[in-house]
Amino acid sequence: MKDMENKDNNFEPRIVAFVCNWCTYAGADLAGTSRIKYAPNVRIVRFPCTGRIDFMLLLKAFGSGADGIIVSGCHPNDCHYTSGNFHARRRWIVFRNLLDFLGIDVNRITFSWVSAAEGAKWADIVNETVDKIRKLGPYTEYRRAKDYTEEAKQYE
Amino acid sequence: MKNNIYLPYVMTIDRIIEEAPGVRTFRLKFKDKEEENAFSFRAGQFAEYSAFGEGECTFCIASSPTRKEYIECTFRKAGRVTSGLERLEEGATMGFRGPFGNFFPIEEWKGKNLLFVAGGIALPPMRCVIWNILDRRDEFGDITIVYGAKSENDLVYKQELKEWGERSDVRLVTTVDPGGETPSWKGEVGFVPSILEKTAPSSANSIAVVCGPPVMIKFSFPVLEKLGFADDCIYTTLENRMKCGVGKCGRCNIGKYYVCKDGPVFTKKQLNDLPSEY
Amino acid sequence: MKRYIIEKSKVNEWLKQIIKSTERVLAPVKDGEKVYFRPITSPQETDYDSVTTTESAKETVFPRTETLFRFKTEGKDTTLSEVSAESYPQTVLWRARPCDAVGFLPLDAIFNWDYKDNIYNLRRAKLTIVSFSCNTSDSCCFCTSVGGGPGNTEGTDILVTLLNDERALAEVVTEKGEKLISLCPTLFKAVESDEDKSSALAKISSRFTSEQVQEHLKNAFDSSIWKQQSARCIGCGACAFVCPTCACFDIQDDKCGRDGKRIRCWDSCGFSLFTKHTSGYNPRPEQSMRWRQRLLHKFSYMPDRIKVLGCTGCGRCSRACPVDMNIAEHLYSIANYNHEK
Amino acid sequence: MSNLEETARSLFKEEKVNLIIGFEEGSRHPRPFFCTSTDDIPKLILDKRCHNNTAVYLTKKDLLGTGLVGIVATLRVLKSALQLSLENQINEGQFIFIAGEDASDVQVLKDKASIQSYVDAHPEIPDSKVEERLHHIESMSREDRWAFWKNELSKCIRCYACRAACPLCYCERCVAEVNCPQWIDPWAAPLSNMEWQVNRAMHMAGRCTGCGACYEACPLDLPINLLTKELSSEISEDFGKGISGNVLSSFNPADKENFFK
Repeated sequence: MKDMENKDNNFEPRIVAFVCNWCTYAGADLAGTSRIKYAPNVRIVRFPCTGRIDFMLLLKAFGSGADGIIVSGCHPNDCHYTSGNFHARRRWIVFRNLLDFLGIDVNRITFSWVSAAEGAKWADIVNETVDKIRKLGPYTEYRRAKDYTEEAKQYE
Repeated sequence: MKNNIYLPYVMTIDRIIEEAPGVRTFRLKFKDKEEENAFSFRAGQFAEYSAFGEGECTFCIASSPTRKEYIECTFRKAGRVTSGLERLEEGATMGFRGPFGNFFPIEEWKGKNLLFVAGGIALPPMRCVIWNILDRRDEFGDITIVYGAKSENDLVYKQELKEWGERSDVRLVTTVDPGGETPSWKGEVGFVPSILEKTAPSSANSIAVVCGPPVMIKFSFPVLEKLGFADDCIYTTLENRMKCGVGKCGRCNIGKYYVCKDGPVFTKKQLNDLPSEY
Repeated sequence: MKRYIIEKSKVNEWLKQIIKSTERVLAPVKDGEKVYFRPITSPQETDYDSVTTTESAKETVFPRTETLFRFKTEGKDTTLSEVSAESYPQTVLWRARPCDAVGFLPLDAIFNWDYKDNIYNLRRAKLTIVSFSCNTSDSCCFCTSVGGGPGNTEGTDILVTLLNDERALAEVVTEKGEKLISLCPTLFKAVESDEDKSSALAKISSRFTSEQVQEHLKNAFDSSIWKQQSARCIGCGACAFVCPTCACFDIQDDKCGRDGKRIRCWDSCGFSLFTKHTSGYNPRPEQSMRWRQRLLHKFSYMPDRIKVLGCTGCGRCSRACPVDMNIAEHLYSIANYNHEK
Repeated sequence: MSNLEETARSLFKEEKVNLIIGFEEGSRHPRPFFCTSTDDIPKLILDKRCHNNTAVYLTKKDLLGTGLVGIVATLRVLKSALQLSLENQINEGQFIFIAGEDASDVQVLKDKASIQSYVDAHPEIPDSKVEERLHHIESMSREDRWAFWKNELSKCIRCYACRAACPLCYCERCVAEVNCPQWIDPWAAPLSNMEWQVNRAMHMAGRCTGCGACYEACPLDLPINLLTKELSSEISEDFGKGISGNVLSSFNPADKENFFK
């Protein structure tokens, strides 16, 4: 963890992907079985549906060391549960606005629709995200806010 | 006592016993031998147990102070910390801070008859006293234990109940709530206060100790009164929420008393003078 | 007690020396409409005009969030480590008010009445308080009703009173205070005679006495006044958190991977969850009971048990309350209420 | 049209209310007042200084008792009451609203429709100070916005006055107090304070009536009303002006975004 904090060439971004079981997870699986190579920086967390992905999970991921986040699910109208991704889309529209207003870097979060057939798109999304985060550097700014006020003051 | 009153002893879980659904007993041993040798406690005292990363919670010490080589605690999985404790396996380490609070004045009870009334998960604080007294059996008079739980399966310390039941010098009455019995159940069926009334132990030269959920205590007190127990001969333990255990955090404050310092053991006479915030 | 005179224009020079020689100097600093005790690096940052800071000075010894110890798990094993005593900074609290200084006495009592809280004591030992007498007050101040006053020296290390535009009186109460004087011995001139500082003090009339309140609270537990007073209370923790003597806390674990800290953070008896059991049973289920606990604890239980009143009359709770639960007003009505009815 | 005192008197006498929640003169500004008998009626006041959103008491069952309750209602109280009614937290007929901005001129509203038309007839003048601050923050760079909020929220002492003062924060168990799992760390630290405010704002999305009670309650004057305000304006921009209710529990297949890949 510590060695990743340096903003030098050795920085390997840590990406957490929150994906739905039915589309993006299957898409990522397809990318694997089709032997499409993509950046190994991503840890995939599978959910039954994008509608289940609580916004707090994103904040917790950043707080626990993620430098970038991918949220991905079924294309609109393709949700296994009919409307989970519509609910999710609304939530992300509102949430993204709020984060941006708070000055949290929304460029570190990639939102995408990846279907079970889009293995190549998944690989592209991951590669693009990793490249982008590599340029942005580690998200220490956010993690530093974890310190208690008193301790934080002593560091300054 | 340690210099930092919030720093726990690190304990190793030596044995885990499944008592009832969701209820476990941990047998704990000190990781540090020196700490073990310096440690002592008295029946009725409690401690703060912690699952590192989840937090601390309060239960009594369930083993007898006469058994020096280990400490036992019994808990039901209910909240965050107890869930964290439940995930621990034998050989794992956990925190232990104590002993705190006052204790049952067992020395004053010498030569007297003792009545123990307990419900559900509240047998552990009593078990500590019972073993303490059974280990010095000839110093005390008759011993009667009335213990009840929701169902047969919910009774804790089943092995020990059997052992106590087989002893000729202990009168054990176990009961389960109506509907909690199985066809093979040989004990009583009914709530603890009514079974206590039916058991009708003598109040002459006797001490009663009552532990259980607030509602059981509430209905047991009048029964004891009817049986002739004086208020200063009825003991109970209060279960107020605690965090620090050392009279600082303010949670267990009732009137000018702190349950963690002045309790958890109170006589009914003392409770009569306390604001009813327990 | 030793008394010195310092020229008013030289006070900043003295403060400069204190800043130079101390790890951390906390002084009131204006931030928008509010004033906070903050670390300062130059005397000019200090705000001398405010009656009190928005928050109390208790955070110097009892921070809102602090580490009790750290733990590290490896496999099934756990090792614990304590925070080193050196990490608590040597601190001077500059331009506290007499009510800030006297507020440390109840804290001392709470953290030491039985078990000794060493973390608190380490911080406390490293704290020197320089308070300034009040020349102004506001409608929420009631220190004189609870045994304090605008020129009270109790609990402080040095009390500075600005006598007039030229001279200030420094009353040095403790050894710690004497050390600060010795930083700039040339600035101070010892005075033998009693300096009359009363004309430089704010006039705060006493509305009741703490004895009156205590007497009335003896039989007030079942009084109807609690429900009446607390009806508008919305159950937040603002009063407790800005209070200089409220010391109730929570203990929590902050874990990140295999490492973690056990911390303590402020809590309030006004929150409904404060006493709630895991089973759902709550000995204090209603807001009126929690309001009663707050007042009884400060004005009855604490004096009974640890021989110190849990209120300094600083009035912060009244200023912070969103629904104007004015504590002085409530105490006044308690002192004039017939609880028998 | 009548004055407050007469109206209150007639409510006690003719409508048999047991309680009127209103305002009285306080020690520094008017404060909520529970008027339980005609003897207390002279204490009731109503004017521009009556800021508290007393709709917060409408969901406190132990305070209200079983009888009919009257409430002196400023515009913000009425708006909150409408939202509470939309969320099925209060019933029509449970309360009698004494609507008005000044004690000399109040009217009695009993049903939802009349409250709605009263609110429609009294459009709120946008608070220019709030708008100004919003624009100011929006115009900052992302880094400056982060620094601004980190600085503001690191002051937060987690007294939850914002939650307690909000009429729409009526949950019996708040997410801040759920500890299995512990979404929001309960101690005060810049990040956990921010997490708390993010949760508050998200749970208010589309529900906030913009009364500003959270900001007014905050003992440290943290501009937390800007968070919900910002969301409200974004929501009406994104999902249409007329949208009401909890935006996040509904959806429209035609919702537009521009950031999904």
